Amino acid sequence: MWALVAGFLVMFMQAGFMLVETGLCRAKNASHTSAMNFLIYPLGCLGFWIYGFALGWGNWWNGPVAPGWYASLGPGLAVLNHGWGLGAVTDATGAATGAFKYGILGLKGFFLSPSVSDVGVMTIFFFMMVFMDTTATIPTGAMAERWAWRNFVIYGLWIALPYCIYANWVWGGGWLAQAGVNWGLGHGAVDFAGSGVVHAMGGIIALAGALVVGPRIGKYDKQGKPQAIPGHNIPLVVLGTFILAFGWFGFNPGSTLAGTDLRISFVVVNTMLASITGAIGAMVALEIKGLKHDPSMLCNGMLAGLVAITAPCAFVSPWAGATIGAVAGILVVYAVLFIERSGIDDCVGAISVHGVCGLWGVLSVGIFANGDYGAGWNGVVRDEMVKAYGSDGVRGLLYGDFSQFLAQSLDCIVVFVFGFAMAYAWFKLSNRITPIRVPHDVELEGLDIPEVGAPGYPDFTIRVVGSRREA
Amino acid sequence: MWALVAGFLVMFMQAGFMLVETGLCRAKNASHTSAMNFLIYPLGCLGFWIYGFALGWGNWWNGPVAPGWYASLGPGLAVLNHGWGLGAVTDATGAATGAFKYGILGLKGFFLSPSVSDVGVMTIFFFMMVFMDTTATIPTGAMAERWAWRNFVIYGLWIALPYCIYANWVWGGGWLAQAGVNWGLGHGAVDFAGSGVVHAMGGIIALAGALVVGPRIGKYDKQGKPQAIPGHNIPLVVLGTFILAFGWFGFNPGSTLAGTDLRISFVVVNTMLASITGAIGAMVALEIKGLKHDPSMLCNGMLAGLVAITAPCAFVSPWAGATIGAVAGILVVYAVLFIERSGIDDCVGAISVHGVCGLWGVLSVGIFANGDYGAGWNGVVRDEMVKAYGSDGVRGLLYGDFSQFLAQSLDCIVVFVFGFAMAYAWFKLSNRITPIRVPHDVELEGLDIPEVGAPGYPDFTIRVVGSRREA
Amino acid sequence: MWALVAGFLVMFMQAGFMLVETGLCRAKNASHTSAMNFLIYPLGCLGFWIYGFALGWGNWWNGPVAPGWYASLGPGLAVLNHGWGLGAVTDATGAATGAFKYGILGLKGFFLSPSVSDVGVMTIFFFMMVFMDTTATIPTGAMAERWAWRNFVIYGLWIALPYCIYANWVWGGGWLAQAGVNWGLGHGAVDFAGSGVVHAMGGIIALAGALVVGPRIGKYDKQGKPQAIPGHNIPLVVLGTFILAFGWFGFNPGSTLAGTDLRISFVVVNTMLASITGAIGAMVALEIKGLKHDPSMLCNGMLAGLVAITAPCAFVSPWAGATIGAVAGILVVYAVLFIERSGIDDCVGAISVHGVCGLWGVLSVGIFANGDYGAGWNGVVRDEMVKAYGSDGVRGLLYGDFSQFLAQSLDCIVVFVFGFAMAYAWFKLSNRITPIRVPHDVELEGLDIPEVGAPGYPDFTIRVVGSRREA
Amino acid sequence: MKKIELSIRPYRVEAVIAELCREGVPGVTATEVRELRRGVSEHIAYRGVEQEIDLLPRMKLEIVLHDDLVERIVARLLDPAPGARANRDEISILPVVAAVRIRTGEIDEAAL
Amino acid sequence: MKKIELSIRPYRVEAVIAELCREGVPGVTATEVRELRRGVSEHIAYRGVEQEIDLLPRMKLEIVLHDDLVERIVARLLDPAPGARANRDEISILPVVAAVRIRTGEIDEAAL
Amino acid sequence: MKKIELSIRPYRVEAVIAELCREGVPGVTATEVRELRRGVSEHIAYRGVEQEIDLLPRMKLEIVLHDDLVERIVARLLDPAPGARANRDEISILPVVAAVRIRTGEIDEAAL
Ligand SMILES: Nc1ncnc2c1ncn2[C@@H]1O[C@H](COP(=O)(O)OP(=O)(O)O)[C@@H](O)[C@H]1O
Ligand SMILES: Nc1ncnc2c1ncn2[C@@H]1O[C@H](COP(=O)(O)OP(=O)(O)O)[C@@H](O)[C@H]1O
Ligand SMILES: Nc1ncnc2c1ncn2[C@@H]1O[C@H](COP(=O)(O)OP(=O)(O)O)[C@@H](O)[C@H]1O
Repeated sequence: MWALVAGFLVMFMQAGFMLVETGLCRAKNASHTSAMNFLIYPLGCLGFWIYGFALGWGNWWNGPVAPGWYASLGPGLAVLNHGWGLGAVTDATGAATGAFKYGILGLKGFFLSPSVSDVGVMTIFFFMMVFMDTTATIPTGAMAERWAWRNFVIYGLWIALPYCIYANWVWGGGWLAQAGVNWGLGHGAVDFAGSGVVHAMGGIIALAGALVVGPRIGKYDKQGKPQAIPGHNIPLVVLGTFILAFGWFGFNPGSTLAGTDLRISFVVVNTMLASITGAIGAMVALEIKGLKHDPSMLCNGMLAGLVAITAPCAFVSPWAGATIGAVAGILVVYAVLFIERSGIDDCVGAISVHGVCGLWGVLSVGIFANGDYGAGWNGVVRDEMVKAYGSDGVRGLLYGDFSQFLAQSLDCIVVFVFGFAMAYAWFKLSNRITPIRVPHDVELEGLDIPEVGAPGYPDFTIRVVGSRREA
Repeated sequence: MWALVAGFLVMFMQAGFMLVETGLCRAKNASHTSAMNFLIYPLGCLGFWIYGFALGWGNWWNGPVAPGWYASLGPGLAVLNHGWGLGAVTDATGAATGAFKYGILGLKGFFLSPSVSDVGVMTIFFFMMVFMDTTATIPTGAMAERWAWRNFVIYGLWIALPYCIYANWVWGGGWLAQAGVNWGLGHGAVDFAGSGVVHAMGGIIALAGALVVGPRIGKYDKQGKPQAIPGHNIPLVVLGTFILAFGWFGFNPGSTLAGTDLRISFVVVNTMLASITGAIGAMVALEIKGLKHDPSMLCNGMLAGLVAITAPCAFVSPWAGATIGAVAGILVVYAVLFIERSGIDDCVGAISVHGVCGLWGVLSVGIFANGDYGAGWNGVVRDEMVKAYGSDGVRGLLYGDFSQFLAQSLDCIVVFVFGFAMAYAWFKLSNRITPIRVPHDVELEGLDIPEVGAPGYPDFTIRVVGSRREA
Repeated sequence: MWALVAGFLVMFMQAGFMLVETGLCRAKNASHTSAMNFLIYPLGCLGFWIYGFALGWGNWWNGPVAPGWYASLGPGLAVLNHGWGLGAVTDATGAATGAFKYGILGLKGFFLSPSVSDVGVMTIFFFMMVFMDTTATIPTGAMAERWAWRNFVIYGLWIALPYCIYANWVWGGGWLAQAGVNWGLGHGAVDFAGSGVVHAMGGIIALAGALVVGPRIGKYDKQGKPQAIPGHNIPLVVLGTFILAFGWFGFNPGSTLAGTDLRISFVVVNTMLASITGAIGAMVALEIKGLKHDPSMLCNGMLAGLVAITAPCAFVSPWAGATIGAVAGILVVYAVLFIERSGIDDCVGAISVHGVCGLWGVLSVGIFANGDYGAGWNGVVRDEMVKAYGSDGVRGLLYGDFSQFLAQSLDCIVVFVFGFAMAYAWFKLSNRITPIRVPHDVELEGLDIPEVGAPGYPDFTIRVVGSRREA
Repeated sequence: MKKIELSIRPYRVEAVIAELCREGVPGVTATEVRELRRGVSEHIAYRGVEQEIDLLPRMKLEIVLHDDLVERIVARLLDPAPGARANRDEISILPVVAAVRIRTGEIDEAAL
Repeated sequence: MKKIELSIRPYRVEAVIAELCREGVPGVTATEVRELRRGVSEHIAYRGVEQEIDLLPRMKLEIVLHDDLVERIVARLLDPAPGARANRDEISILPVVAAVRIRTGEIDEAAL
Repeated sequence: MKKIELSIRPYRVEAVIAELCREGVPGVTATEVRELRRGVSEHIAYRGVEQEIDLLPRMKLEIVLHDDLVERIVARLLDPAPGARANRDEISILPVVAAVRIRTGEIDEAAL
């Protein structure tokens, strides 16, 4: 029940993304950008409903994560037991238990078929769907003002593929989660609410997309120096950031999937602390660089803090949460500058906020996790840890478990390589099906009318001129 | 407690309606349209508090619906036992039990008098009040840009009347709910969250209002061909739609009134699926008609999906939910065109979204309900059903209960006739008290300054010119 | 858990404040006003995290309020037992129990140090933090369009001081709460959700700030007659008010801190009734004064109703809730006029809405409280009351407990004197550190570019003119 | 050639432009302006403060014409001025030295 | 008759128009424009990129006057130019051939 | 002195102004206008209703110049008109009687 309410909040984040992106783009593309952010929600869900959920969580019950963590949602989940992977595990009786040493894909629950119609499965389906939509929306920000509408529509249907495969590896009991059990890498890839699975993946896809689609006309002058193309409505951007921060309270605490888990209040406090230190970190970074406190950068700072705390939120103590946020805030300012200077045009800083800070979030679990929480995570209970600390919770570098940090770095490398490859290939391929970039003069005149038929801010006498008929 | 949280979300939908309507109207009426949507919330609640609640739910305890469904809210509700109807039912001792074979009106709890001050009654009061406000807001969209302010204020106080009488019939244990028990029409009119009671009623009142008030100046040229009068801010419309979709998660799941009902996750998934297929259905319909994917139509598509799923959400399986949404999405595109061509000027498409798709939602219960839920609904337990399917849940046409479809069609006819008659009469009457339409040149200049005294987007030097005093 | 969800809603109110203030200011200051409202959230939280929480709730466990009210959050709170005050209380064994007859400051939990890292403490920390932010945001509205950015930043870090000290006195078991036990003043200062602690304090700080910073240029002509300086976007103001009303459902009901308290439905209904009668009260007041129903005044009316009901919401019956709201609605219209005429320039009416109606809310507890709730509040159980009414709940004037009214008036006087003195002193002092008001021509040109570097609505070709290099 | 300038209430723009087109005017340029006419003001009430606004939103039309057309157009503009309120619109006529059609570079009169 | 055109910083509009009215000017048309003056630019920092903006928001005032008034008005405009920064405002004066009052159809001079 | 008026598609503003500055034009005033050119219209689909819009958003540029510069500037404006679509832009040239630099009060020609 708690997961549902949290899911509502995460769904509402779509509005936040829409506002931030529309505010940071020019008025002539307002209607196109908001329509893109609007339609990504149905398109993404459609893909998730048809094939996404099955691929990601089909084999969930056999994965190491199953027994410990999701018990709260009832036995119904046992039905998600069909998948494909390497090194099939045969139980005592030799019969293939459907579990794999290295799970890669789930194969149960396409179209939410009646075979999986159980209350618990529905909740997971809903929760993971809104998470997936967050990833789907991130690239629209980086590729706004020049992305052709038809290409965007097929992207919307495709996005569930890379997301769900990777989600299977980390959350669906796939080989990254089993890294702990198989290769003794701490608790395997630990990502409480999705810094890696959702944000880093979204940022990397945005990176690939921005590269393929190229910078906006007028973004770089002849000497390649970036020109400022400010958006058209800063108050909308600030409102969008607040909606995102509000939704994020559903994002992190929701991932406990059970309202009963008292750990939630730590998660909430960590999330808030990271968001405020993120904004202040960005402010300090701007101050050092001698720049004025540009509201859109402050917003990016808060978002960066939130993105970074998403993975470690349940495992770290409050002071660590604040530090992760501050680092993310500073990191994002330099990342935005670096990316702009390196010729990649990203209207809203999605690559720096979600990509860079997403990876930082994943790594920070491996550094700051204090072992109070996450005992038996990913099915890993190491006796020596239990002896040393009384319980084998998720521990970071500072708390004596170096192998966890290794697992996290593995997670980062995999998400970068896998995400970038899939996305780059897809954008190149889709470019052949229907051109990814709008024609030159459409981009100049503004995408609203040619692409979606209605100007963003019409409101002037639209006239059918009598004269033309007589003249 | 869950009903309260859901009620908060439904209350927030007012902001969504305000944004959609203000965005789709011209800037010169922005302040007037948003003020209308703002004030309808207090006005509607006032009417509901004074007489609405009593009329609608006064006799709630005696109605067939009482025992089974609302148990979760505690015994306190027994206090709602005073009403009026045809065919008074006398219990064994012959004393009028206050129950009626055909309940028409409740007569208890005016002004929330202390006699009903019980915790459970308060919750129902709050929940039903925010529902009523949704109905009240719908007509403001259809009659925007030409509705005189004073006439709107009295409309605000009147709207609770038709809504509550009809709600009594369907939810308050009135004769439509008793249709099952009395005339063997399945489970009587089944409307889980209000496609009929809230949306269809709102759409029909909007229809009556749009007819009485007439089209905007310039909407139809001499040959009667509709002219496009685009709004002034598409991003606001998209934000409004997201807020509505977010609020809708309170609308449908909230109607279980008890957090414990595990059915909620089905309701949530159905609601989401319908919303996405609604938007995609609209996109497909636009594609077929060769039109560009106009963002405001896509938003109407999603809203149409949500409106349609409101009644059947707890009774249908996911694939059915998606189909209902898709049909609604396509239906709304054709409905908008049909209504525009037939000379009825509806700025936001309220009549097509809420009216047409609301009726479709009510009918869809009679088609797609799969009998898994709703056993003993409206006090109907038919042994033959129990024999055949193990439990007498709400069954639609495809699952073998034709009579349920009849009950739903009866519901549709009644809401249309009753709603239209009441609304048409009221608008004609109120026109005599204070003119319903603003004077010609006020409508041309823009309603903001003459009607509510402040322009929507003033922000230019307002000057008291010194000269006039000297000149 | 319920407190957390409510806290999310209260956090979201920041977006509401931002929208109302940005909408009511001129476009040339849009980016500056929204940036101020954005950054106050991180700055305020930072101050609260470092010293605020410890000062306010450090000695919470020893205060009279502790045993009865917060039990729901578990034993963990006992850890908040270190503070400073007058008249140290020694228990039977003579050892200083850390309790004080007149608690003034708490001294435990700076930086949320591990010593207080308990789940219950985290929840209170989070909940009280978002409350504090509401107070922090109010003055930004009154001092918008002329407040220098650097001065604002240090204000953000300072605001936690006066708030937390005062909160200690009323909520943290300080001497105002102990007024009942010590001086027999009813149940001591009773403020269920913070009309006094949050809103009155915010309004008074806004008053001090507006006085120190002075009116905007052009607000008063030579004869001192106030000129209308309308904002730039009324729809945003209405959206902001809706978001605030939505958030308020987290504000009042959340203060029960326990989802189990059935009283919540009364709180919710009272909150809603007050909000609607507030708006209608303002409408009526405008009607009497012969003014058009100006949307921004209607919004102020609703906000006034909400502010006023915040303190009495759990103690009054619905009809009383409606009356409190109506009085607040009328009061705010006259307050806005009075303040404007008396030379204090308050762009958004923050002083009238929060200050005046906040004080009215505190007083209304002493008038309308009907004794059904609040037995043993602030550790006060008076036998004569128990004899007379069966339980010693919080009673107002109309229900026979005059001393409660005295306690409330004491509360008002203290908040006014303390708040004003602290704020006035601070603003004067901070003016010396960095000028509180922007230079003359910056204020004329608009604060966006000089103060925060980016215009609110840029969107016009930004050009580096080739000529300058050649010319 | 002459340039006719007049500013009218925004809602009249459609009607006036349709008229002008019917008269065969090659093009019209419309600009949203704020105009002060002595004696013309509107009353607003903002947060309880009542005030007269002088700078009222108008639409300024600019039409570049050959001299012969000027008389006819001005006459057309005079009679169709509907609208109940006293219409104190005014037309200013400025001389245009030359008009050059960019694409073809034709100079002077031929441009229109 | 002449038409005086000048563009000033938006915040000066109130003061300048009040002056003009006191001088008995019949009407003023104000238009929001973006103006480029060589050497005048503002500095903005947007997402870390610092940039000079040239096209700065100004308010263009147009006043149609009888010739006799022109001298007095231009003089009045010159001296009251307050504002600390170097004020490089300029006034352009264009000839107006005729002004026609729409309602009465009076031609030429009488219109104002 | 002359005032050149031309309205161009908004996206061309940067290029044209850069050109003008390179030519040493003292200043340019740009105004967002809506312009109707016979034969030029755009097609929009709004809620299923398809419609032609005539009043299209353009950017009107006004440049006040000494007579000698006029020829060169008009020529410059003619050739660099890129853009695939048939560019039927036009330039109107109006006479300017005098330009006064406000700060120094210099009259006439010297102002620019
Ligand atoms: N001094 C002036 N400067 C510019 N335009 C003027 C002036 N005096 C009158 N006008 C003209 O007056 C007309 C504006 O009249 P208007 O205010 O629209 O009358 P009304 O508002 O009563 O219809 C426009 O054509 C405008 O060009
Ligand atoms: N080439 C030009 N075209 C149009 N207007 C010009 C030109 N050169 C100067 N001006 C005039 O210059 C003035 C603008 O000066 P301005 O930029 O406001 O000075 P400052 O900004 O320093 O006060 C206006 O009166 C404008 O009409
Ligand atoms: N009657 C007219 N009134 C004002 N300007 C006109 C008129 N006729 C043509 N123009 C001029 O025409 C040009 C507009 O051409 P434009 O519509 O931009 O061509 P295109 O849109 O095909 O590039 C501007 O220079 C404008 O000043």
